[in-house]
Amino acid sequence: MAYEVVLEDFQGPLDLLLHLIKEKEMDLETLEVSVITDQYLAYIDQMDAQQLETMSEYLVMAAQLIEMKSKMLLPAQKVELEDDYQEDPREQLIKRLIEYKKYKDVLDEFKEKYEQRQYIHTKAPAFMDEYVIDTTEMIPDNLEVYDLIRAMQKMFQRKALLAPLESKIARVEISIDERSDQIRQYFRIHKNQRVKLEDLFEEPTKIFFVITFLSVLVLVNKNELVIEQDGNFEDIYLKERV
Amino acid sequence: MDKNEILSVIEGMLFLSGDEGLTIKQISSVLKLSKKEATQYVDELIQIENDKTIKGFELVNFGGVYKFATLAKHHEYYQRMIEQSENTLSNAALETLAIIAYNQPVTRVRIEEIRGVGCDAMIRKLAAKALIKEVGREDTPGKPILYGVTDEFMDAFSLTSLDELPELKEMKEDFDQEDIFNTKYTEE
Amino acid sequence: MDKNEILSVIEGMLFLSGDEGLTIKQISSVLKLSKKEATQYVDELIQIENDKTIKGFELVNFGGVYKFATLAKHHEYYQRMIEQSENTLSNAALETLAIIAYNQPVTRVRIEEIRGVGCDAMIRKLAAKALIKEVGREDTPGKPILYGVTDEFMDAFSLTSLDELPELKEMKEDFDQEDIFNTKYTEE
Repeated sequence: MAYEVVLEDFQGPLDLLLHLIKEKEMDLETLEVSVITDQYLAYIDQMDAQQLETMSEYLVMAAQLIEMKSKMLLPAQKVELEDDYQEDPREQLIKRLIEYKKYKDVLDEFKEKYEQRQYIHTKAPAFMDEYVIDTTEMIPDNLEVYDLIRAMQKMFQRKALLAPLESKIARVEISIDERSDQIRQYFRIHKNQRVKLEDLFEEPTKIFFVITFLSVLVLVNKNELVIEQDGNFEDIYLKERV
Repeated sequence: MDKNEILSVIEGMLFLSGDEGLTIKQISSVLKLSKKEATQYVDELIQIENDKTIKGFELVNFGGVYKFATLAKHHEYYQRMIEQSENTLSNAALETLAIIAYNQPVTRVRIEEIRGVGCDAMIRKLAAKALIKEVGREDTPGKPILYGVTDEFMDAFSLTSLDELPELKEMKEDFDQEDIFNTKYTEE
Repeated sequence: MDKNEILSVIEGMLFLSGDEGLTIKQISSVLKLSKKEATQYVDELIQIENDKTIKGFELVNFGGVYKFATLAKHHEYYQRMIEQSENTLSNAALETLAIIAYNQPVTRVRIEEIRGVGCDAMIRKLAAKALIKEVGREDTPGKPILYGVTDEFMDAFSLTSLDELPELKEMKEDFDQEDIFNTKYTEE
């Protein structure tokens, strides 16, 4: 159980250490290695042995802590002597924790900026391939792989943007027979009414336009519908032949 | 929501829909308005956009599809904008290149399917730059041309192998917790 | 061409360019203006777009790239028309990104040092998401790759410049000095 907790809650051994220090209400700078080490090991203990492979970083830190703890048990004199020449491992760890905490502290603000951005949207660039007249053989010399990746990411975003609209604009292949039936149904609802031709073209896809137009011609041809126009360039109306 | 807010949201929706545009039906369904109300708002918006002092684009109605479109009189600048980008590759060009690199050998139709737009001019342009080339014909009716990337492409992007491109899976995946666990600690 | 025309053309250009956006350099070269003039016009346009009564979108600047974007307050309506590809960044991803943003150019080893965990998979993933990229090689044995954040990063975090990143609280690292020990690790 605890293993899951550790992995989900912590981003690594430093994160876990910061958590323990906070939990013990310890000063980061006067870190009591022995206390923290015991706590840390208690956490590690609860981890699932099968997952230990993925826990290597936690184990390395555990080893360092144990080493530190044991060193601190040595006579103080010796520690002092070493101090003159090399950094106390404890201070080194504290330094790392302080540095790590610096980033940890801004993370919420960082995350908020990211989340805020999710609420504003941009549109895909206008389709301007038609303007492309350039046929030079020059290849730009400032290209990087990043450019390709970025273009792909933009495309994925664009696809996400268009997907719902596209699905609303039913892409189903509709036959003239089916569309004719829909139009008959439409006139059953609008009995004895004159209906503007354009009202039938409710889905703005080319295929839908074509199928609808052909269906109207078929229905007129079968004498089911009549086309009316009050004058040149006036609206075109359809109505059922009675 | 007051009228100005409704008009603002409609403006934003039309903006987002870009080249695709929106029908009255779509607008009314998002804003939960009747078609009649939606039509009135859109008509008013057309008027407002039309009366702007600074007008880079206007609201047009093509066969029941409303969309913003730039003005014909500014055409030369937009033309120039595209031309200016010739010493870099446009996003559309890069996108097409990436699709070819990931899917080669690939037909134009397949590329268009993925991009969702026609690519005829773009493919000619990329071929002229020798970034892509014909690598064969597909064994299907019509024997469509298959395209692939060239050595010049590899050179231009400093690639020694296409394996250096990130996996498509990685590009699409979300950073969900689950995945992080599987990848974070599995180091070399 | 009078000022309103120039502003109109800039508006149209920005509209066409969509999420790719435009830099001052691109705008100035299309309109044959100096960069300074172009900046003034763009600033003025930002003001004008900002003051509109009907405002479905506004002009933003992410990392020096200008683009139109809708307003956060209308988000719920747009959500109904676009598929919300719930973009979430895991804490691990955020942490890695933050370290790169504050330290760039930076090697993987340095990032791992700070985080205390391996970051190979995470770095590949962030690169595949176009949020970071290779920006060079460090001049040390092994010539390790240096990473930096991208335009996409600036956009993803709505940053005009890296100066807008939250300030890191500097703690003195000299432990021989007494006063260091006063700072307590407490929850904010």
